Amino acid sequence: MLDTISLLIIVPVIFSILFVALPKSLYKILAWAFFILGVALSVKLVMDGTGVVPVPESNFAILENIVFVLEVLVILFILAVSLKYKNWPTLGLGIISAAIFGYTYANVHGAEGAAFNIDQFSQIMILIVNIVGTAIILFATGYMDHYEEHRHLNRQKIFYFTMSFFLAAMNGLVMADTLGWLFLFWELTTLCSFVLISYNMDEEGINNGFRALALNLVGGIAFSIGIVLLATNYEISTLSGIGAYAGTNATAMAAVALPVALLCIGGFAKSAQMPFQSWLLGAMVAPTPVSALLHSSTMVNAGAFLVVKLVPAFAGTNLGTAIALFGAFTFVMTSALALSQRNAKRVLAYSTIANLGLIIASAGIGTPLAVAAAIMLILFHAISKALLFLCTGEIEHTIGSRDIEDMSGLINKAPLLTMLISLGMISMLLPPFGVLLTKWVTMEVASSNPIVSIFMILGSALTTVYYVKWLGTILSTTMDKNAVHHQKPETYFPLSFLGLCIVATSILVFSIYDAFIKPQVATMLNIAPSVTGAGGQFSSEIGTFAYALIFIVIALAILIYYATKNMFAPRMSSYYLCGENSLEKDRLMFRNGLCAYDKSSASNIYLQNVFGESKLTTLGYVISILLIVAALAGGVL
Amino acid sequence: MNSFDILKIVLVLIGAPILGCLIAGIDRKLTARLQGRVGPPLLQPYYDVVKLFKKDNMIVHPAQNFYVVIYVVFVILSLLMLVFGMDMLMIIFVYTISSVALIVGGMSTGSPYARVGSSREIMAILSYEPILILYALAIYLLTGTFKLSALSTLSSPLLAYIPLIFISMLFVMNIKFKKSPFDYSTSHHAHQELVKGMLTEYSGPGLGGIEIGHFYEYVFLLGLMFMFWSSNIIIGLLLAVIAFLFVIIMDNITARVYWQWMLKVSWSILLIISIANILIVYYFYFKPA
Amino acid sequence: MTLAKSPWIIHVNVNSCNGCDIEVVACLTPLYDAERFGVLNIGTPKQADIMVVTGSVNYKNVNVLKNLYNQVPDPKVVLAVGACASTGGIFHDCYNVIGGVDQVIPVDAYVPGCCPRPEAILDGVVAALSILENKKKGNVKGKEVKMKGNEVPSNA
Amino acid sequence: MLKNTIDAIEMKSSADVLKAVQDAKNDGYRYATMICLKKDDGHELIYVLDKDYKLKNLRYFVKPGEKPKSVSGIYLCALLIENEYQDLFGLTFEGLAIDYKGHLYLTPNSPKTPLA
Amino acid sequence: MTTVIPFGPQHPVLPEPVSLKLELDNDVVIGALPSLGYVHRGLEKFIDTKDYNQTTYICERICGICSALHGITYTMAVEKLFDVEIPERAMYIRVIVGELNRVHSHLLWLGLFADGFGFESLFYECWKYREAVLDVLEKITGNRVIHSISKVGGASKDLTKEHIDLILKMLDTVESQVKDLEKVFINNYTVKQRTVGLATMSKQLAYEAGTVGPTLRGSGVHSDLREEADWDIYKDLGFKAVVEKDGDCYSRTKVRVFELYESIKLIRNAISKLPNGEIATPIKGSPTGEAIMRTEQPRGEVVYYVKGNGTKNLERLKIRTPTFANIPSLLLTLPGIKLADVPIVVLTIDPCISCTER
Amino acid sequence: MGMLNLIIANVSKKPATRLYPFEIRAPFKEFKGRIIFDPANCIYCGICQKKCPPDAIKVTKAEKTWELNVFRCIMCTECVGGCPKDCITISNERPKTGAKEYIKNVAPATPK
Ligand code: SF4
Ligand code: SF4
Ligand code: SF4
Ligand code: SF4
Ligand code: SF4
Ligand code: SF4
Ligand code: SF4
Ligand code: SF4
Repeated sequence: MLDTISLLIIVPVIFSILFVALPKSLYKILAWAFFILGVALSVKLVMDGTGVVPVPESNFAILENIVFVLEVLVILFILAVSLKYKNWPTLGLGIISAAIFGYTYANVHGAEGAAFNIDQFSQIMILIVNIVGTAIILFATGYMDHYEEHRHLNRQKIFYFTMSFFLAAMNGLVMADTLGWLFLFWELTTLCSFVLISYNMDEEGINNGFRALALNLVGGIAFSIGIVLLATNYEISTLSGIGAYAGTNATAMAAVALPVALLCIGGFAKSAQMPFQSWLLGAMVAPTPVSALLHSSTMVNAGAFLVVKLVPAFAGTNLGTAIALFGAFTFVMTSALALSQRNAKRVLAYSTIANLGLIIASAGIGTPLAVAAAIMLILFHAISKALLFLCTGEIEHTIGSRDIEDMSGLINKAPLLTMLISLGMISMLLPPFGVLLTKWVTMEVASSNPIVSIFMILGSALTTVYYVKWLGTILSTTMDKNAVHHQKPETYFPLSFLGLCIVATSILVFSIYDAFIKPQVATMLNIAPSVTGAGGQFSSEIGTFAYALIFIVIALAILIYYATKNMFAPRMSSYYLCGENSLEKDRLMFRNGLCAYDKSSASNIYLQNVFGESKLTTLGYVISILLIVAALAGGVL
Repeated sequence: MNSFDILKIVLVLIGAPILGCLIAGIDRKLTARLQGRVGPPLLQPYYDVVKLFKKDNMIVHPAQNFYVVIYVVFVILSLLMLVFGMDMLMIIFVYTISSVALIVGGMSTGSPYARVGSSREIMAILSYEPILILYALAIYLLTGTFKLSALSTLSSPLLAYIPLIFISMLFVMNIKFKKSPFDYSTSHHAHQELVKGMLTEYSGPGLGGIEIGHFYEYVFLLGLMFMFWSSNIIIGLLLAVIAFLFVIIMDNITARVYWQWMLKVSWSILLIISIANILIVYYFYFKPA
Repeated sequence: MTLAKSPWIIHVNVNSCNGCDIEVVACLTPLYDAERFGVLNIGTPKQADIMVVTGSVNYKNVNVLKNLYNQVPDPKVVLAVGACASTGGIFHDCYNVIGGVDQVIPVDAYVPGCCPRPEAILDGVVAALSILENKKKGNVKGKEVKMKGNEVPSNA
Repeated sequence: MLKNTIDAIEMKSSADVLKAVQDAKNDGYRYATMICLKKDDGHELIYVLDKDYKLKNLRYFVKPGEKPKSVSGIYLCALLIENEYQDLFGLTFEGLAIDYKGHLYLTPNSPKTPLA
Repeated sequence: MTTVIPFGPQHPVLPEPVSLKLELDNDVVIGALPSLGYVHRGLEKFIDTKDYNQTTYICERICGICSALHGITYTMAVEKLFDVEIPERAMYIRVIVGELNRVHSHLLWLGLFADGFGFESLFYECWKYREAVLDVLEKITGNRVIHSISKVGGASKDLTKEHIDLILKMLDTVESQVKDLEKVFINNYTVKQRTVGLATMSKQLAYEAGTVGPTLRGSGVHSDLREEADWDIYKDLGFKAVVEKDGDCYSRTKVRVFELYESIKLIRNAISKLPNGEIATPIKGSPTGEAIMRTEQPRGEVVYYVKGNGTKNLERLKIRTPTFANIPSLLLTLPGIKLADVPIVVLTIDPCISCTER
Repeated sequence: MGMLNLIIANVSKKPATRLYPFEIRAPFKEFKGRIIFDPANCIYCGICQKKCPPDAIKVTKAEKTWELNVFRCIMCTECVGGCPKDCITISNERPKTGAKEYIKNVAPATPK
């Protein structure tokens, strides 16, 4: 199994070097190869089974040195760029990180070994990172030329290098068990994110990059303090060690609460939870594949991943409740914020934060079913969001805008693309798709805490609103057809592939649950959630999610539609425009008072003055910071 | 699934639209009487639907009738799930599919009136959906499961535990029946600034389908009210009748309000009293497993 | 007989002096209550069966009338209410008046009067019902009325 | 000769009209309407202003081809009647707040300037 | 991107064809361009072919709603040209029918207004009560809506004892019914939600925008032509103009509701003072000269300008109707309101497009 | 709660609706329904044509025809008062709804 693990880290690194070394014309071939390899490797890892894989003694020393060198390089890089761009906050944070690193190196004696821990959760993450991730890179080869052409850039080598390198770091992150190593991978992903956000090298990009860097450094500092505390006070140096230590009894849980809370704060920052959310929104200036890969389906999940992994250390404690509240609060707040956004990528960004909040909330609830829901949501959300982001990018290239309002009538301009993005949206808000299944599970399990469930209820209503608004807009008809058609296999294959994944995972949800999630929760919490999957229903003791029934009914509806379609011969007619249509010009044109023609149009309601960023953000900051303080206080007391 | 279940399904499939049609007919008749008129025959909604299916199928968007099918099918599904006492949360989600289908259907036509109407209907979701889910949550807190079939285990009827949610649900009925004061997204009498709102571009069979969907929906909605006293069929039905009368009387004594106003009221009053009710239930009746 | 049991009307005021309009509206009010016949003033042509036109046609509303006529799904009946709609009435030789409604779209029944009593309009609606049934039986489709063309200056 | 006429102040030029209207507005007059008559080859405009049920009329003769100045800058409500006379008499007012260009009532198909 | 929708000409809330191109942002109007001409017939040209007597019937059909007052104003203008005094009884008949006309017009408006904010049952209620007024008018004049009460030289129909009893009986019921309606229009929570503070025009603005009638009086301007010298009969009847200060839709509604009582009072007083005598003086010859006649119609001041040249046909007839004066104010009040309020705001000026465009 | 009282009063009372066409109120005698032409005394002087505002009457003296376009008539009764021979009267009956109607009288000149 160790081979597979090393390959999963080494292959992306090799590809990143290949991308730099080989000319642009070969990128497509490279990307296809990468995709196939990624799928193969991740499947291989799943086949290999689970278990903790220690790094052999012989290699440990040299690897540990590599890790040390890399960490120093990371810190130097941060210091260097912040000096170069005179970004003092980042510089300050970099210096603090360096100090902590120095302190750790000097005072905490090094571990004797390192290990990778391959559990079912890691397997899922590996599948996401390597299948969805390489699909996104494949998409990028069909996307970046156009992107750069419009912006007069020529930095694709850096782009592909970073993207591939990021996959390596991400693979490491989800597999590593040793906290020190984990932290290195953690910081590496932060760096990749920084590089990619400032990809355009314009002022906005660089500023947003630094904001991301700074906020993640804050999280990183919390993380490293947590590691130091764990190592010095409890001699814990692995992630699984925390669970093992805390899982024993309530006093132990209380004891490790503070470092665990600190680790969680690191996770919150990475997952862009409420007081940190601004970096993820800023990150939307990056090219869409970056948003799809780092900022929705993989890297930001690392935070939630960490929190879920820590569940054994806080399940059922006050800290857990605080985390649940915090996550649920972020969910409702960012959902409300998404309501007022017209920029599709910002909507998706907020939606991402909201869903991560939901994952964190479920983790905080900490019952077996809740943890199962959290893990499943990570999976389903990653696939749907990757699809949504990529489609948004493709739409942007098709119509030249990412404003939701400009997308009206997309179904006429790019039917296939519209179907795909609609599938993505529907999978985010309606049954029988996986995301809603997990949302349903979350709501059911959260029902024992009324505040959390009220937050979730409000949040999910808000989610429905902003997605339906968008969905309706793209499915509406308008007649102007100024769209650029490109139907490259590199773009449409990944899109269709992700769409298929959504449907397939949703249909196979119970098998996935049985194969991955159930054993994972069982190992983490020592009890498996009591869920049965008979008759295409996902049932627990508190309810039943009849997904198969809905799939059948959808099929039935489609059947009925086609059966009845020709019973009533349809006749196309003009629009009702109070009688003032002009049919010669455009079906939506009407004659105005000056005897000239105007085009009628409709835009959606955004409620900026209620749910606008300026109205809600401050409130969000205050409450979320209070909640974090409460979590910390709960951790100490 | 035994033969009794199949019988039940068939009964719902056939009985609900008849019942819904009668409800719509009584509504129109009663409204007319409240307005001092004689009003249409009781079976008028039936005549309307039959007529609509005989009309020319005029469309502006090839897919617009697809959404109608989705709407109807999922309204029926949610009704069936209600009848079989399935998971309440799930029922609400399934019901959401149907509402969304109608909204998207309206928007898909591209007519500016329909799109503005749909936007308003989206805002309506924001006002009623949380209350519906709170209703489900109350059921869970009381019975330990979301399954409606568990209501029979309660010692007192639901109404006794959640009277405030009942009040909120009355207003939800008002919103979902699309009656004044909440008939801003589409209305049965088209005297509103958006023509027929969401349904402006629907005609003939498409509209007929929507009407049939409405019939099922009426039964479903009143079924939700019935659940407040499901242990006693007579009183349960009485509650449904009260809700129905409430909707009609509200329709006749109020002007249409803005969706903004409704959002404000539902989030500031209805939601608050519902949440208060939930908290009461939580602290007094909820026994964690 | 179902078509005749559910006549939904769209009221189109083209060039009317309001006299006819308010009487059409009066038909719907409690005293006359046209809803007894299933009549609904539906407001959009797409859902209407009977087009009730009041007033004569002028150069600005001729397009409106044609568009609306084309948007009423078959089978449909046009009812011209009042002297103006029937023949142009007192305004028949005004410079901006083209004439009665039948100059532009096919009319199935006329209601006399200036303005007609609500009873007369109800008579018209009742007359329209049987026409509606016959049209369905005979599968009579309303012809698409073509626009005459450029109603707009070229510089617009 | 006409037996009974309405009292009206004769105006010499379009600019005078503008000034008189402005003065009237300052005096608290309300713009009631404007009347247009055919006279000789040109048109006669009677501006009707009202204050406390008393009318003040300004009479101005528009020579053929002359483009009178619009008072819609002073009284916005004048734009409707001025546009109407553009339609019906073929006059052209300068500086209209909203200029319907002869299409307030009439379309390109209707008879042109029917009252002229 | 904003929402751009055509609002009219054929639109369910607009009983008459007028069109507004509305530009909206988040459901709020940011621009409105009216489009007119859907009811333009060209009546001012009619006088070329019809004599001054026949023109009465045309003026009555400028609009079917305040048709009586159009006829009355026109005939009074022509009478000014002829310089004749008409019998006092005729004047009283004109006032009675004119005020009855106002009662039916205001009831009609209240109903349509209620329909404008989706209050269907209230709409029906108003129109139900209005039928009694129409029945009386039909008994007097022979027609429900277009009354033809006035002819040049006097009245065309006399009031009999039976008529007077009918009127008085009808007024009693209608007055109590209006009291019921008043409660709803003035107190109903949802009605107030929809009208209070909506499309407010200050006194100054309403005056300078040239508005007339209830629109102007709703903004606190004391202006009602029934107080003008041409109408000294109203002074005898104890007329008091109804003025409300707030300038919003609610106060415009109030003006109309209270004017109903005022009209009822005027009719009662006129009946009690109805003099005996002839109802018309014979008119000989042809009109010459020019004259302006103004009256207060239900919707406000109407201005008739007539010019005769010694033939049977007038030389120029110019009518400035109340809605014509009120429409420009929409350009000021529409921007900034919600889409849902557009019909209400349009309706509060009680628009009559057919008279605007003639 | 003004409206509530009103609607409750409405249900408790009989509906205001008159069930036309099953229940027909006799037309008022004052109602101006339709023009009745009695050719007996007509001298085809054409005064009625001249008086008629909408030009609904057409009279030719030479051929002795008198024609009324009922659907153009506005029931103004100018012709009734104008006819020197009182040939024209107005009845309180309405013209029929449906097809357009003309009253034509091509009178064979029956000398007395
Ligand atoms: S639209 Fe197509 S051709 Fe144009 S730049 Fe983009 S990829 Fe190239
Ligand atoms: S389509 Fe728009 S976003 Fe995409 S590259 Fe071109 S200009 Fe930029
Ligand atoms: S592939 Fe091209 S033609 Fe097909 S849907 Fe997409 S954009 Fe349209
Ligand atoms: S027929 Fe008479 S009442 Fe009807 S619109 Fe014409 S003029 Fe007016
Ligand atoms: S506003 Fe004009 S058209 Fe309307 S009723 Fe008054 S006078 Fe008649
Ligand atoms: S405002 Fe005009 S259209 Fe509306 S009811 Fe009054 S008269 Fe008729
Ligand atoms: S006025 Fe009398 S007599 Fe003369 S033509 Fe007419 S009907 Fe005959
Ligand atoms: S009643 Fe009037 S319109 Fe009718 S025919 Fe006689 S004059 Fe002509």
